[in-house]
Amino acid sequence: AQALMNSSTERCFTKCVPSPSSSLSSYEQACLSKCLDRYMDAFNVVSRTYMSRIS
Amino acid sequence: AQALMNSSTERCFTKCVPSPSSSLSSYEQACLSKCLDRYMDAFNVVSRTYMSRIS
Amino acid sequence: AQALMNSSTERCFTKCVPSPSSSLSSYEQACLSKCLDRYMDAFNVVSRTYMSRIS
Amino acid sequence: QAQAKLQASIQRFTDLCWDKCMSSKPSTTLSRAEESCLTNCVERFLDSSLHMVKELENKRAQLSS
Amino acid sequence: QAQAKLQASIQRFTDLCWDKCMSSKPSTTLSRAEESCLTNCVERFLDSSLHMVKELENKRAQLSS
Amino acid sequence: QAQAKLQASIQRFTDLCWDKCMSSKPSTTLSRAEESCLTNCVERFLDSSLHMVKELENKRAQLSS
Repeated sequence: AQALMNSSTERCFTKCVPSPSSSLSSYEQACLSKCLDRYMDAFNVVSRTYMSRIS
Repeated sequence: AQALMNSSTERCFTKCVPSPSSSLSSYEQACLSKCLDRYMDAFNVVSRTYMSRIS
Repeated sequence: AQALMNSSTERCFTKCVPSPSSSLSSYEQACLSKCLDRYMDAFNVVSRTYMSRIS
Repeated sequence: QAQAKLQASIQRFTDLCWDKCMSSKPSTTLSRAEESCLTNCVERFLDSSLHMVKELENKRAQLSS
Repeated sequence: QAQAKLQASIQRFTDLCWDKCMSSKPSTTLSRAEESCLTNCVERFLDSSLHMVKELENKRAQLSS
Repeated sequence: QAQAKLQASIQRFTDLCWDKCMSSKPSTTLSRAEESCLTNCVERFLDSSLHMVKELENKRAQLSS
């Protein structure tokens, strides 16, 4: 789970906080929350597709 | 050889299959074959150059 | 220190030697020296900021 | 340990296909287009990988014959 | 070993923020703008990381209740 | 183990120089331009690496003198 958190945090930070300022805005926070949800969705789709191929 | 296959597959997939569809076209397959050949060429040139420097 | 050298060399080579020719020019060498200094500065700023957050 | 390797592969495919398939601003739900892009991306990556391994084996067979 | 992990994190943040903050041609000294960008980049990355861990914990709590 | 480290270095240089030197569509043979770009890329990378290590040692020598 550590690798998953590292990877999703880096990708979502890049997408949602392009110019870091002195604090996280509520807009940036909402973007991070949605981005995490989408990363988990993507992980699940990829996982399901891969498992059905190798089984 | 595992690292070499992982790395060449990622690079050739990116070059040859920019928009993955429901199957690999024969054009994409031919591109992958050529790309693998060129990756092996590049690996050999790099290897030769590096070995002659450190020997 | 190995990881630090690998990472700074890759980043500074990319910045300072975009088209490698038959030798390193003195301009490229000066660029590499400055780039290494800036990488060390960046490492120190990041280190200081991170340490003050987690302590 | 096989479990860890499996997890690492899924992680690697997720990162590769995330960059190819996901829109620049995260949407409220996963769109149909994003989902089918992710599925095709994993499937075609595995096809590409198999294709390249087969090529390599052909080459080895030719060299040793 | 904790020391090695700490070093690896600082390395990772340096690379991430280097790409975001440093001008394309290396300057003779670190500029004020580059320094404050690096500081904000690390601080906001850690904020983002905490925010996402908290979100994940909320989700787990909802699932198990 | 020295063998594994050597392989890893060659792999790393191949990836770095692949991105710099190879045309976007793979050609039928390695062109002269691609080959000389690859050679120069490895040679100059090693020069750059040596240059930076030397700089670092100079700095350490100054600090301890």
